[in-house]
Amino acid sequence: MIDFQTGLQRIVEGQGVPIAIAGMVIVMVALSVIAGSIAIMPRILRWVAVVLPEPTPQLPRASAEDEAALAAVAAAAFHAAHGGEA
Amino acid sequence: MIDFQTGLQRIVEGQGVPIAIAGMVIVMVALSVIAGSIAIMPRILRWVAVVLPEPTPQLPRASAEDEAALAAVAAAAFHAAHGGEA
Amino acid sequence: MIDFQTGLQRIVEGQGVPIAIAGMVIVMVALSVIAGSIAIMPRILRWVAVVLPEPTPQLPRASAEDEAALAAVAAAAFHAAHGGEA
Amino acid sequence: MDILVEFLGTTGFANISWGNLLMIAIGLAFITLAITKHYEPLLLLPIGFGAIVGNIPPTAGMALSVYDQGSVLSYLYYGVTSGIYPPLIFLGIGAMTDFSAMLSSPRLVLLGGAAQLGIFLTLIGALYLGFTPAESGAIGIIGGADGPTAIFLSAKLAPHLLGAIAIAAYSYMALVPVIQPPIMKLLTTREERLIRMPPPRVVSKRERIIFPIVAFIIAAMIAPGALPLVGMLLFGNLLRESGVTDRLAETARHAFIDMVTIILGFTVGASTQAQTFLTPQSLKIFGLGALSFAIATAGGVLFAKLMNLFTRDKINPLLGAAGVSAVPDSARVVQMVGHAEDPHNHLLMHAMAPNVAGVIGSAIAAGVLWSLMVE
Amino acid sequence: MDILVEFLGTTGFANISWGNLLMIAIGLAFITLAITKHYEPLLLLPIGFGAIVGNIPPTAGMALSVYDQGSVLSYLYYGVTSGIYPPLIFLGIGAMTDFSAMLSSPRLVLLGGAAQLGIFLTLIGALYLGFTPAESGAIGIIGGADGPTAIFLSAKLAPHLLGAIAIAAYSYMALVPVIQPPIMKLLTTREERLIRMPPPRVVSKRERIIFPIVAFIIAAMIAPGALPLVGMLLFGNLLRESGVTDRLAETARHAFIDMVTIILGFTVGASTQAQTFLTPQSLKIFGLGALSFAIATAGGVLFAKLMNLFTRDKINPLLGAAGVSAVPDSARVVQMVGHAEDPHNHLLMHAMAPNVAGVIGSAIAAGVLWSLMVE
Amino acid sequence: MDILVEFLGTTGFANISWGNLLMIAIGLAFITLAITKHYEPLLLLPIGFGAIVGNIPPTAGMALSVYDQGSVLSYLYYGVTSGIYPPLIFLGIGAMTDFSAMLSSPRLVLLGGAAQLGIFLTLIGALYLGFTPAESGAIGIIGGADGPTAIFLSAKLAPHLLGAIAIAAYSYMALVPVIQPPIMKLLTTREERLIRMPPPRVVSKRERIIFPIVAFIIAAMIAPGALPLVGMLLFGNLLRESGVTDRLAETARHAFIDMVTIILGFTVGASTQAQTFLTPQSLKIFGLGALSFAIATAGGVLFAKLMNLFTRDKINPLLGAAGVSAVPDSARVVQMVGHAEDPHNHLLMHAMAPNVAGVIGSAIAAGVLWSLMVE
Ligand code: NA
Ligand code: NA
Ligand code: NA
Repeated sequence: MIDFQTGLQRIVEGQGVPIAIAGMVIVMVALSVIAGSIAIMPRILRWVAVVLPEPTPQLPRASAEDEAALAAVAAAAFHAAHGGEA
Repeated sequence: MIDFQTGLQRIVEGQGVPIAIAGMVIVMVALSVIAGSIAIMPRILRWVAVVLPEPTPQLPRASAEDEAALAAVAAAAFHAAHGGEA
Repeated sequence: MIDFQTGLQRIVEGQGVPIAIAGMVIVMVALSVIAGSIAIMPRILRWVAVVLPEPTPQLPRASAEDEAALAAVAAAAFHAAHGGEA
Repeated sequence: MDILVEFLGTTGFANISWGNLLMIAIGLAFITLAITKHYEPLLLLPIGFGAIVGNIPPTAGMALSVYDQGSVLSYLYYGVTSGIYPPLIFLGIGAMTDFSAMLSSPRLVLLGGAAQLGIFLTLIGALYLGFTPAESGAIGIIGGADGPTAIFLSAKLAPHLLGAIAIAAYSYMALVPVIQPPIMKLLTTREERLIRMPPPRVVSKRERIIFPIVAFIIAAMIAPGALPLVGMLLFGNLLRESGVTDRLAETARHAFIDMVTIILGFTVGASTQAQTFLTPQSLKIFGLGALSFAIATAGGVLFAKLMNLFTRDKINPLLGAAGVSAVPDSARVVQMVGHAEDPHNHLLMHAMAPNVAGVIGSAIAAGVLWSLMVE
Repeated sequence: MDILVEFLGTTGFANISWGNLLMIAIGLAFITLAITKHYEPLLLLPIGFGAIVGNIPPTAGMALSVYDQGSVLSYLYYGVTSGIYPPLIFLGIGAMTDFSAMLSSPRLVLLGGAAQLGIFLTLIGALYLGFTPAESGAIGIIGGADGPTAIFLSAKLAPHLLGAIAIAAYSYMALVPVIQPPIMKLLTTREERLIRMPPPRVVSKRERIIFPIVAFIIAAMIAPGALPLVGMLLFGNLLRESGVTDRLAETARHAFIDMVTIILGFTVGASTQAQTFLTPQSLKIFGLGALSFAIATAGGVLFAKLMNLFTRDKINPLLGAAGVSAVPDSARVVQMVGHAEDPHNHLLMHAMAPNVAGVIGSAIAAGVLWSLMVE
Repeated sequence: MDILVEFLGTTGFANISWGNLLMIAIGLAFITLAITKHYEPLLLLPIGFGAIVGNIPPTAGMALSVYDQGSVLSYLYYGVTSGIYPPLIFLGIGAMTDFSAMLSSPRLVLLGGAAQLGIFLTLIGALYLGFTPAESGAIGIIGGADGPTAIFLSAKLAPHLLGAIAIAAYSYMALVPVIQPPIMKLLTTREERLIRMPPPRVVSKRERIIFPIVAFIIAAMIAPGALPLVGMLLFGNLLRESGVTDRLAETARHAFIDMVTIILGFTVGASTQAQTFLTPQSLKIFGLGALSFAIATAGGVLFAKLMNLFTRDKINPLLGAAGVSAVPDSARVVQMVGHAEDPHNHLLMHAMAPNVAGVIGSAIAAGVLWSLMVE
């Protein structure tokens, strides 16, 4: 068994309690700030929405790859239209 | 051309024949043990099946990711139900 | 501001103009050869086609993986046919 | 047939120990649990098979194990010891996770913080048992109930304990449905367990896009050590929510995370060689790990009760248990326990809020411990 | 609570600089442009988030940034500095790209060469501003309008400028719809812009299979330095066109390129620490980069007009602007400008020819610069 | 124009040798066979293109080839020389392979062992021709008819011969439909070829789950050197059969194996520089390789006939030819030859048993050779 005194001594030397308190404080502060930001976000966005309305769902400008695919499709369609063998 | 005597000499020095025999023996032993295990497995399983019946096809407990997806689906359904814009 | 004389001096020391000319020449030569190859390719292929006709669309010999899948499917079908529980 | 005799000396039979056999049995148990009980199968099964692989006895002169320089497994294991794999897994988790539940109930985020108590009290316990401060930090993180976070921090603070810490973390995550319910029932009254939560509010697309950016800046400014984990988690989430990077999010949450999961699970399993794994320290770590999950659960539940002293809209304190993360198992446990008390009380969606907050919370805790322990 | 005070010294708040804040703002701007304007979102969004990550102030003693040995980000960034990622991206691009348009109009290939003028004149400009020859080569390559090529060459010739060059290249690629139209209109008459191109001829499967092999041999024999980029691009294209390696092409253009894109964008963004990024040199590089895009556009357009002096079948000189590559944005710009003049003139398919030729052209230019600059 | 002259000295034209041209022609032949004959296209095509890439003559001072330190190709090739890629490919093969046929006919497993005779007799032949024992072991493994196994063992025992051994292995695997039938017909009577096999028995899900675990423990205990290959093969198979890790099996057999296959094939091809590849040794290796395939086929067929002397249920000796592995080509050859004799005799499913057993058999043989040859 571990000697109780030795164990306590190790906790003190390892700064166990201050580290634990500091750790919990930091974690709670960080999450509180995040929670606060989340809580006020809708209000800020409502205010922003007056200035800058939420973008209407528009078709995204196609990415490079989609375009290439599009070009490929167009090319394929073109081949088909010309009775090509490709 | 290779001198036949020299070639034989090299095989002897390289322990070619013992290695070949040992190699084939080990491969055959390993595969025989595997074959034997496969052969007796159904019998062992039949015996086990008495003690521990084959699990009936149940729906697997969803994995972390599936659950997250499920949560997302639930969230989406929730938004839709509330006429949300998301 | 950069002293104009110094700037020109640096271009000369860095061999800026010869590098630029050489670079453009090499790029244009390479692309011209590629363009030329593309341009004559149909003619070569027409000539080749007489000797070696374009392969008719045949089903590819399945790859290792497809075969394994096929074997799996066959096995599954076999199990089903025998009323197996697998 | 000297060759055969010589070869026999290299076979496993010549070198196997009782410890190896025990570890192989544990590996088989993990695989069995994964298949029959569906306990975290994506990790328990690779770890279980890896444990079998790692306990085939080594042969002198052949580089085979994760600890042998130049072996295939050592290369694959390098992503574990260097801490590369955990952030990549977080990238995929971020690309999978819908933070809507959390965005609609910000106060529940605090429960995901309170449950980190398990980490810090376990750290004190580990110091008490004679571990060094750095080792104690790594052991404490088991209470974060997050495998990648536990692996990341122990790779930094106590690489020699990585195997035991990772196995403990995943084992207890798999056992969450067993560990949590008694503690939850012990610390709550029936009235508390019957509390119903108001339906969450609708969260706009804009909020979901802005959240990962804002949350990252806050978390990383306060705890820079959390940067790799929190950064990748929220980067993955931005890929998911932006609406313009769907193909990247798709790859992050499928091929990418799967590849890393396969290799991470397999090599972590293979690192549990009996010779290095079966030590009194590992036993202590498993004991501390169990403790940490219990404390974390209690911390979350009790903090919810504490919050109820000060707010009018009462929180169902069962939700606190979801703060340990172990996503989504502990949220399911909350649903289950609440459901047992009142079949019409659906807590799952609400439990997702502290659940995902707990992931961020333990990543921040890991960052804090890293910065305090490293010289 | 000394621990808390000590910890405060490790937080971002203690160390943040105005430069970091500026870079974070730039990162936010990139993300906003990606989401609201759909400007190259697959790259701008990862780079933007990465820029935020990279400008969380560093903490002494913790390896976090791409420049800290042993950090997670440094391992991921190694694929950038070693030049591994760009060829892998080219592999995927090759597996996506249909070269049919180019095969049916070989003369348009030359426009993809002429647009490389932007590279070499910018090199002269960079020498003038005091950059070394190697640095000037790396800066010039911005005019190639190809992110992977720019990253590959600057990793070889001027690793210390890699971040600025990459950011400049991707920024201007995103801004192609803004930069090119005025130049195109300035250098062409309305009659020229109205020229219609004959429909492209049919390209056989055989031609499409043979092309990547032949083009690779020609390009690599003339400019061996282009081997990694051109080799992977055309290998990927052969996987696509062969008809017998569809599953490899599928993986190359999806999971593989996505994984590399995520990591490349994120780490390039994270390399833009204010301390190393906000220098007068970066400003000069951005100025030279804008110049290079303008010259490249002009080079392509003017060369088309030059060709028209010698051929009967007139080329619409707008097509020259597509030679800068920035696939497929500059081809779309050509379509747009032509369409504005005559709604029945569809130039997109024709513009793809110089567009993809420009990719090969700038890879060859990179190979040439590498072989001339490296000792 | 000194610059142009200087540059000309760096072009391929200045340095190309007849050997390079020959290797490029071989690369073209591989690609042609892959496309027109569908011979193992997933490997022959990448190897073929890689061979062209590797024989663009090197330029002094530029790190381009797989042998140049710091080159892109050298990084990608590192997965070959370190032996990482082969086990990852085996992971995917395991996740693809259905072992049911083998589980239902355990005695056919022995045919997959007998065919390994090709490995060990070829080893003797290689010693005779003057190769060192380690080199002879690596050359013998060609007879295993398994590309990843051949690459893995030659990376360990004879890295300088890796290219020739890998090319020989894949070439002969592609040529299995040409090499095997005459030998099979020569060694069997028409009566033997007409033997019909009883329908395989039903295999339960439990058997399929337990098999990879049991087989791994047996194989790795007897031949620890086989651990990386057999371990990954059967781990992949467990992912497939467990029923709870489908998403991991899916990624292992698609994105993961595809990515490794692309890079492995390409870099192995690129390692065939004429300067190191076109040697008398390579010619000898090709000769020994052809011999090994012939012996392996004969070994399997003759062992089946030997078994028939002792059993009542006769085995169709054609099945022995499938024991060389070369999955699934040699099984298809068995089906084809049997079918030619009797159109109603379907041997494919039965041939899968020795076929997959041969994969395990040659991995064990590789493990044995590694442990005997390495000091
Ligand atoms: Na947690
Ligand atoms: Na370009
Ligand atoms: Na084999």
